[in-house]
Amino acid sequence: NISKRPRTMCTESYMKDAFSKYADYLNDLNEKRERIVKASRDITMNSKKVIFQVHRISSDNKEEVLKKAEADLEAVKDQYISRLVKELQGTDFWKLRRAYSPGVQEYVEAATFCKFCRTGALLNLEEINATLLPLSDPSMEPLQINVLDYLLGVADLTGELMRLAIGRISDGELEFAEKICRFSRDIYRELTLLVPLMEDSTDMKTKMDTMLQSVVKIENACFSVHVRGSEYNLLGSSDPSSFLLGVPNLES
Amino acid sequence: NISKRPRTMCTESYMKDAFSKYADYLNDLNEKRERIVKASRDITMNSKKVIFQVHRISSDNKEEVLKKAEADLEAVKDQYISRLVKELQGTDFWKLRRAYSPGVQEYVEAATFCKFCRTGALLNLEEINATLLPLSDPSMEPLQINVLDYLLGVADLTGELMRLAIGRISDGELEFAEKICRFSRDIYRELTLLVPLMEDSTDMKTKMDTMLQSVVKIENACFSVHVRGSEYNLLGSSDPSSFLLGVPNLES
Amino acid sequence: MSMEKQFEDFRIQLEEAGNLRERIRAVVMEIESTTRLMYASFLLVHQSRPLSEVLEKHKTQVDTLKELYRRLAEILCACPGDYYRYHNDWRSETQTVVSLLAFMHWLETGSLLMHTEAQEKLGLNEEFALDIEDYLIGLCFLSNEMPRYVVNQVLAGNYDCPRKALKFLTDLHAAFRMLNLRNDFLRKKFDSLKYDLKRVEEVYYDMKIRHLADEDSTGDNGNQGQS
Amino acid sequence: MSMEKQFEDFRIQLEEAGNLRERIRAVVMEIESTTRLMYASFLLVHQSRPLSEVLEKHKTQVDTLKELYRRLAEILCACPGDYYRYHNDWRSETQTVVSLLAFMHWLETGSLLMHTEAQEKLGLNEEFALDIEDYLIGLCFLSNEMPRYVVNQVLAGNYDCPRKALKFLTDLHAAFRMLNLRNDFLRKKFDSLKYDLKRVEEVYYDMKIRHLADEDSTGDNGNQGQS
Amino acid sequence: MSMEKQFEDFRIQLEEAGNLRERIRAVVMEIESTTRLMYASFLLVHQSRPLSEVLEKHKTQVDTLKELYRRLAEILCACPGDYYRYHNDWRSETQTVVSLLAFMHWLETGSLLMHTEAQEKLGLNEEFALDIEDYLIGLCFLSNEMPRYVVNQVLAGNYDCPRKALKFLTDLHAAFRMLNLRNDFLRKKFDSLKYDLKRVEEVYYDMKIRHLADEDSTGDNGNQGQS
Amino acid sequence: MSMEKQFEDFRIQLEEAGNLRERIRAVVMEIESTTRLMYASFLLVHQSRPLSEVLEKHKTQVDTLKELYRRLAEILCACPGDYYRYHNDWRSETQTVVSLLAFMHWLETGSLLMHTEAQEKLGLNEEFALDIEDYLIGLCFLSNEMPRYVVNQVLAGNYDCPRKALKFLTDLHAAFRMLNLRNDFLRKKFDSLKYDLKRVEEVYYDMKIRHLADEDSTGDNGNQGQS
Amino acid sequence: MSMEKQFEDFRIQLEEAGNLRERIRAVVMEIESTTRLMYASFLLVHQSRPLSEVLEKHKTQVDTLKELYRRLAEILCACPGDYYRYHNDWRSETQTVVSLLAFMHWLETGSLLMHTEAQEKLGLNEEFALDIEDYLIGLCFLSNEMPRYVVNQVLAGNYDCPRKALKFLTDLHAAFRMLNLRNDFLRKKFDSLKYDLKRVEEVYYDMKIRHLADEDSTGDNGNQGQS
Amino acid sequence: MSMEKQFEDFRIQLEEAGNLRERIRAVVMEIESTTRLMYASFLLVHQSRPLSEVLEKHKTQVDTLKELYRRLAEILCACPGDYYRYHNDWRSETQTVVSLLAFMHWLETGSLLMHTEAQEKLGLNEEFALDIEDYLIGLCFLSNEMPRYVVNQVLAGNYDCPRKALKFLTDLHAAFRMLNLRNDFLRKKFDSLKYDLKRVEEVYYDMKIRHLADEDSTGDNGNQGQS
Ligand SMILES: [Mn+2]
Ligand SMILES: [Mn+2]
Repeated sequence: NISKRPRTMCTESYMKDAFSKYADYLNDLNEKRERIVKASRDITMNSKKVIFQVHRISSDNKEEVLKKAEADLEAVKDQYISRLVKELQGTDFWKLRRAYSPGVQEYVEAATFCKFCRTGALLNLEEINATLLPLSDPSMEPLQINVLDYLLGVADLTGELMRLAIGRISDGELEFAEKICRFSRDIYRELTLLVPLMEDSTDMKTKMDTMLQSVVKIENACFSVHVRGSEYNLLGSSDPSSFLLGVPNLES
Repeated sequence: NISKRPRTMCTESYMKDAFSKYADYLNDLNEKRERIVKASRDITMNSKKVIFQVHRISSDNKEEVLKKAEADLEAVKDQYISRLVKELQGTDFWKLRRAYSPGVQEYVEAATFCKFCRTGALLNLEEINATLLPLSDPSMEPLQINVLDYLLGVADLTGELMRLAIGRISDGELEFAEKICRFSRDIYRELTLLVPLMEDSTDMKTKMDTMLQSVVKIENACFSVHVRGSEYNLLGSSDPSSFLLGVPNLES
Repeated sequence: MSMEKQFEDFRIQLEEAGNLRERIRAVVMEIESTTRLMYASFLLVHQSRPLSEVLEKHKTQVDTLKELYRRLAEILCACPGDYYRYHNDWRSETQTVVSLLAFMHWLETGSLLMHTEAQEKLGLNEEFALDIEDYLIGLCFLSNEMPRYVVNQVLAGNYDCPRKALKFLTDLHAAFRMLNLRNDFLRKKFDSLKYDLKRVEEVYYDMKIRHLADEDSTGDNGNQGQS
Repeated sequence: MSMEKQFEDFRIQLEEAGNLRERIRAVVMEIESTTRLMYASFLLVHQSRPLSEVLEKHKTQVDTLKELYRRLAEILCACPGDYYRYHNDWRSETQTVVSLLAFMHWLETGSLLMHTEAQEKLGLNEEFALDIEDYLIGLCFLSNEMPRYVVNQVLAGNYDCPRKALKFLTDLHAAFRMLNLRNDFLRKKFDSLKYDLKRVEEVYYDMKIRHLADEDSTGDNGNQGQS
Repeated sequence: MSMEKQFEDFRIQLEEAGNLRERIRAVVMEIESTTRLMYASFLLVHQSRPLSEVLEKHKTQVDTLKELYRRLAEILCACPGDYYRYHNDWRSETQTVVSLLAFMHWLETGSLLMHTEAQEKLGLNEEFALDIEDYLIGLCFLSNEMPRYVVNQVLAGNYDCPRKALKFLTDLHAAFRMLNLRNDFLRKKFDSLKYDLKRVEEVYYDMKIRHLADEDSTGDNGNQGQS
Repeated sequence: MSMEKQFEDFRIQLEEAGNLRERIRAVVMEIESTTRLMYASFLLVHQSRPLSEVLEKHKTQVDTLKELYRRLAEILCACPGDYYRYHNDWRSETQTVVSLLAFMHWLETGSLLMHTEAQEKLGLNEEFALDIEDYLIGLCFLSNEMPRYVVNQVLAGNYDCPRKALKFLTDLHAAFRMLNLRNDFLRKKFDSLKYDLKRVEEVYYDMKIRHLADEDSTGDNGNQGQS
Repeated sequence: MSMEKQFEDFRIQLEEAGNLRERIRAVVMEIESTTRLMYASFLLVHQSRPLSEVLEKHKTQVDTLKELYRRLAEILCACPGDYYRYHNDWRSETQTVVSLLAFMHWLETGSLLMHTEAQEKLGLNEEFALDIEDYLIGLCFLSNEMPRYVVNQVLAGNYDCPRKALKFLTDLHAAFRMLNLRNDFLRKKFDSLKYDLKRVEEVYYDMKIRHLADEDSTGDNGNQGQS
Repeated sequence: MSMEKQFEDFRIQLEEAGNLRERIRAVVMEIESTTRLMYASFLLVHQSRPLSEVLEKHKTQVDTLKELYRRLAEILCACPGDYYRYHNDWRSETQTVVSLLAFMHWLETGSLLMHTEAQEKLGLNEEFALDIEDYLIGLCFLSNEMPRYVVNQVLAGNYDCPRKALKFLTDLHAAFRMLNLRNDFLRKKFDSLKYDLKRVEEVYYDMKIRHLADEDSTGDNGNQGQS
C-alpha cells in the first residue's frame, strides 16, 4: 500500500518519450564523435607522412626536406586540426578526448620532430597552442592541446629520433647523432618525473619502456661508431676527417 | 678524490662472507617454506577427501557419513595441521602465509561443511581456532587461522553447498535444500560487505562471482522443484507426500 | 622557455590535478562504501523480507548519498570544464547507485525511475548532471537482478511477480531498442539485458504452462508493495 | 556467536587494518616520490655530470628517506607480528631505494654496499629490518643500469670504466651464485643480472680488441670519482 | 625498369589498394547500420506483434540492403580477382543479413530460404555471389533465435508453434549433418544449432505432456502468419 | 661413431617416428570419421527410429572400428613402450568411441558397458589397453546425451524410459562417487553428470505426477527396443 | 530446389573446396621443402664455397620451384577469383622464395631482382601474379642475411664485398623510403633493414680504416664470384 | 564383475598412479637441484678458471646424477610401458643435463659428446634410454653458451678459442641441417643455434681483421685445457 502512482504512468508511453530524448542525445553525441574520430584519423595519417618526409633527410638536402615537411605540417593544421576546432567546445575537450587524442598525439610528434631537426630544441606546448589560436572563432573557447596529449606525443618522438640517429650515423653526421642522444636522454629524464603524476598512466608507462629502449639503441649506436673512430685514430690515420664519410662517398 | 677505502675491501672476500650469510638465511627460509608447502598440500588433499566423504550423504545414512567425516577431519588436524603449528611462529604467520594458505582454506572449507551438515549453522573462526590451541606448545604463540584465510575458505564452501543441494533435491530432501539456499544467500550477503575491506581481494572477487553463480544455481534448482510440486498439487493428487520420494524409491 | 622550465610547469599543473583527484576520490570512496551497504540491504529482497523494512532503510541511505554528491559537486564546480576529465573516477559507482535507486523505485511504484527523477533523488541538476550513459548503464545493471528476483519471489509464493517483471523488462527492452548504441560498453550491457529478459520469459513460461501464473490480475499495475 | 555478530566483528577488524594500511600508504607514497626524484638525479650520471654534484644531492635525499623510514617503523612497531602482513605495500619502493643507494655507493667507493650498511643509511635496525630478499633484488636492479652506464662513460671518454664495472659485476655475480635461488622473482632478476654481465663483457671486449682499454691501471681500485 | 621506377609504381598501387578498402568499409558500415535496424524490428516478433506489420517494414529494409550490395559489387567488379582479398571486411555483416532474411522467410512461408533465393533478395549473382559458408553460418544464427521465439509464442497462446519450429529445426539439422564440416567456425556454430534444437524439443515436450500441442494440424504447412 | 654417422642415424629415426605418427594419424582420422558417422546414426535414436535398425547399423560400424583399432595396435606394437608417447593423438576420439559404445550397450541391455567389455568390443587387450581415464570420460559424455534422449522418448510416447534412465544414471553417479578424483577435467565432467541426473529426474517426476510412469515394469530388464 | 538437394550441392562444393585446399597444400608443402633445401645450399655461401657451384645448384632448384608454381597456378586458374581466398596458404613460403631468388640474383649480377624478373623466374604472370607485399617482405628477409654474409666474406679474404653490399643495401633502403608504409608487418621488417644497413656499414668501415677495401674497383659490376 | 567392483578397482589404480608420479617428482627435484649446482660450477669457465679444477668438480656431480637416474629407472622399470606417460616430468631437466655434459666434454676433448656417450655417463641404456629429441635440444642449449664463452676467452687472452668454437659450431650446425625438423620446439631451438653461430663468426672476424687469430695452430686438435 506504499504507493499509488497514477496508472497511466505505467504504460509504455512515458518510457518512450524519455527514451526518444535519450536517443537524440546519444545520436548527436555519436555523430559528433564519429566526425572527430575521422578527423583524428586524417590527422594521424598526414602527420605520419610528415614524419616520413623528415626521415628522407640527408646531409645535403636538409633545408629542402625540412621546408617541405614544415609546409605539410602547416597543411595538416589548416585542413584537419581546424576540423577538430570546429567540433570541440566546453566539456567536449575532456569528454571526447579519447576520440581525438591519437591524432593530436601524432601531430605533436610530427611538430616536435620537425622543430628538433630545425633548431635542436623541443617545441613547447605553449608554442603549439599559440599556432592553433587563429583557427578558432574568437568568440569561443579556443582549442588547446592538453598536457597529457602533449606528453604522450613527446614520448613517441623518441622512437623517431632513434630512427633518425641510426640514419644520421650512416650518413656520417656523428655530431648530430650525439646531439640526438643527449636530447633523447633529457626528454626521458624529464618524463620520468612526470609519468607518475599523469592520470591513466598505463599507456605512458609502456611508452616509457619503449622510450628507454630507443635511448639505449641511440647510445649503443653512438658507442659503436665512437670506438671504431678511436681505433682509427690509434691506427694512425693521417686524415681523421675521412673517417665515416657517409654513404654518398660510395658512389664516387 | 672522494673516497679512499682500504684496498682489501675490494677483493671478493668481503662479498663472499656477507653472501654466505645471505645464503644461509635463504636456505633456512626456503627449507622451512618447502616443509610448509608440503604440509599445506597434505592438508588440502585430505580436507578434500573429507568433503568428498560428506557428499556421500543420503537421507538414510546421515549420521554414519558425518561421523566418519568428522573423525577424518580430526585426523587432518592432528596429523597435518599440527605440522604447521610446529613450523610457524612470530612473523612467519604473515611472511609464509602464501605457503600455507591454500591448505588452511581447504581445511576451513571442510570444517565448516561438516558443521553445516551437522547443525545447519556456520562454524566460527573462534571455534576453529579454539580446536587448534591444544596443538601448540603453551610457551609459544599459538597458531591462529587469520580472518582472510577463514573468509577465503568460507567463500569456497558455497560451491560444495551447491553440489550438496543438487544432490539433496534428487534425494527428495526439499526442506534441507531450501535451508542450504537460505544459508548460502546469507553468506553471500555478509561477504559482500567484507570483500572490499580485504587486502589482496582479487582472489576473493573471482570467488564472489563463482559464489553468486552457485547461489543462483541453488535457487534455480529449488525453483524448478517448487513449480513442479505446485503443479502436482494443482493436478489434485491425493497424496502430496508421495511427490519427490527420492531415488531409493526406484529400487522397489 | 627552456625544456626544464616547461616540464617544471607541467609538474605543478599535474600535481594540482592530482590533489583535486585525491579529494574526489575521498568522496567517491564514501559513495562506494554507502552503495555497498545499500546493496547488502537490497539483497534482503531476495530473502523475501517485508518490503517496507527494506525501503525504509533505503531512504536513509539515499539521504547519505545526496550529501556525498553535494560535496562532489562542490569540488568540481571550481573547474566547470573538467567534469569529464575526472568522470571516470565516479562513474562506475554512480551506475551502481542508479541501479539501486531504480530497482527500489520499481519495487515501490512498479514504474521506471526516470533520468530527472534520479537526478532529483541525488540532488543533482543541470550544472552537475547525471550523465545519461551512466543512467542507462545503471538501468542495465538493474535488469541483471531481475531473473534472481523473480525466481526468489516465486519460491516465496508470489506467483504473480514473473508476469509483472516480464512486462516491465519488455517495456524497458523496447525503450532501449530506440537507442542507436555503438559497439561499446553500453551495447554490451544491453546485450546482457536481453539475456535477463530471456531468462524472465522462461520463468514466466514455466509458471504459465503449469497454470501457476495469475492471468486475471491484469487490471492491477502496481507491484509487490500492494500484496 | 551468531553469523552476523561474527561478520560484524570481522568488519571492525578489517577496517582497523585498512586504516593502518592507509597510514602506511601515505608514507610509502612519499618514499616513492622521493625515489623518483633520486632516480631523476641519478640519471644525470649517464649525462656525465660531475660525480660530486650528483653525490651531494643524493646525500640530502637519503636524509629525507631516513626520516620517512623512521615514520614507517613507528607505525608498524605498534603491531610487531604484522611486519610481513603489509610488507608488499613498501617492498618494491624499498628495492628501488636499495638499488639507488648501492649504485651511488659503488660510484663513490668502488665497492658493494652491504646489507648492514644499507640498513644504517636508512636508519633501520633489527626490529624494523631491511628484508634480505629486498636487498638482493635491489642489487639486481643496480646491475640493470650498468650496461648503459659503461657505454655512456666510454662516450664521455672514460675508457677505463668498462674494466672496473666488469670486475665489480663479475664479483657480484659470483657472490649471487652462492645463493640457492628458488624459481621466483629473485631468480628471474638474477637472470637479468647475467644479461647485464654479458653486455658489459661485450663492451669491455669491444674496447679491448681495439686496445682502448687501459690495462695498466690495475693497482687503482678506486673509481670514476678519482678521475 | 629502374629500381626507383618500380618502387614509385608500388607506392601508387599500395595507395590505390588503401583507397579501395576505405570505400568498401564505408559501404559495409552502412550495411551494418541497416542490419542493426532490421534486427531491432525483427525483435518485435518476440513481442507477438502482427506478423504483417513486421514483414512490411522488413521488405523496405531489404530494398535498402539491395542497393548497398549493388554499390559493394560495383566497387569490387572493378578488380575482379579481389573478392576474397577483402572478403573479411564484409563477411560477418553478411552473415547477419542472411539470418534475418531467412527468419523472415520462414515466418512468411514456413520453409527454408534457399541460397539462390537469398542471392536474389540481395541482388547478388554469379559474378558477385553470396559465399556458401556465410550463408550457412547465417542459418545457424537463425536457429539461435528459435528457442526464444517458441517460448514467446507459447506465452502468447500459440501452442502449435513449438511443433512447427521443431520440425523445421530437425530438418535443418539433418541437412547440415550431410555436410562434412571441418573443425572450424562453421562447425562450432553447428554445435550451437544442436543446443537450439534441444531447447525447442524441451518446449515441445512441455506442450505435449500437458496436451497443449495441437497434434492434428499436420495438413497445415503455413505458419503463424496465417493462423 | 662419427658425428655425421650419428646424425644420419638420427635423421632416419626421426623420419621413422614421423612416419609412425603419420600412420597413427591416418588411422585416427579414419576412427574420427567412423565415429562421426556413428554419432550421426546414433542421433536417430532421438528421432525415435526403431532401435533394432539403429543397433544393426551400429554393429557394422563397431566392426569397422575394431579393424581400425587393430591397425592402430599393430602400428604401436612394433614399438611397445610408445603407447603413451602418442596417446594424445587418439585419446579424444577414443573417449567419443567409448561414449557411443556405452550408450548403445545401455540401449540394448539396460546395463553399463564395463571396461573389459569395451576393450573386447574394440579388440583391445592388456597389451594395447583402453586407458581408464579415457573410459571414464567417455561415460560422462554418455550421460550428457541422456536428458535429450528421455525428452525425445517421451515425445515418442515411451513413458517408461525416464525411470530406466534415472535408475541407470543414479547407479553410475554412485559409482563415480567412490573415486577420489583429483584430475580436473574428469572432476568437471563428473559435475556435469550431476546436472544430467537432475534433468532426467525432472522428466521422471513429470511422468510420475501424471501417472504416466509405469511403476510395475520392474521385472523388465530390457529396454525401449523391446517395448 | 529442395532443401536436401541444396545441401547435397553444398556438400559437393565444400568437398571440392576442401580438395582444392588439400591440393594447394600439397604443392605448398613441396615448395616449402624445396625452399628448405635451397636455403640449406644457400647457407654454403657463408662457408665461402665457390659461387659457381652454389649458383648451379640454385638454378636446378629454381626449375623445381617453377614447376611447382606452375602446378599451383594450374590449380588456381580453375577458379579464377579464388587467388586471395587461399593466398594465406602460400604467402609465407613465397616470401622466402623471393628472398632466396633475390639474394642469388644479387650474387650473380650485383643488382636487385625486380618484381617482373621474380615473376619470370617463377613462371608467374598477370593472371597468377606475385603479390607486391610478398615481394617486398621477401626483400627485407634478403637484407637480414647481408650482415652475416659480409662478415663471412671478409673471413674468407674477400675484402671488397662489404663495399658492394653496402652500396646495394643503401639503394634498397632509399627505394623503400619512397613507400608510405601503413602495413605494420612490412614497416617493422623495414626497420630491421635499417639495422642490417648499419651493421654492413660497420664492416665496411673496418675494412676502410685498415685500407683493406678496394676503392678502385668501381668499374666492376660483377660480384664475388668473379674475383 | 559388478559396477561397484570395477569402480573400486579404478579407485585403487588411480591412487597408485598418483603415488608413482609423486615418487618420480621427488627424484626429478633432486636432479634439478644437482643440475643447478652443476650449472653454477660450469659458469666458472667464463671466469677463465683452470679447466682441471672445473672438470674435477664436474665429475663428482655426474656421479650424483648417475645415481639419481638409476633411481628414476628403477621406479619406471616397474611399469615398462609408462616411460612416455611421465616423460614430461623429467624432460626439461634432462635437456639441461645433456647440455652441461656436452659442454664439459667439448672443453675436455674438443669433440661432440655422442648420444651413446651421454647415455653411458648417466648410466642409461636401451631399456631406459635418453630420448633423442632431449639429447638434441640439450645440444642447442650448449650452443647458447658459446658466444659468451668465446668473448670471455678472448678477454682472458685466448685468441685462438673463437676459431675452434666456430669450427665446432659450424660442424654441429651442418649436422643438424641433415635432420628434417618438423615445425616444433626443436626447430625453434635450432634457429637459436644459427644466431649463436653468427655471433661466434663475428668474434672470429674481430680477431681475424686484427690479425689476432692464430691461423697456424691447425695441427692442434685438443682444446683450451691443453694450451
Ligand atoms: Mn612514431
Ligand atoms: Mn571445494
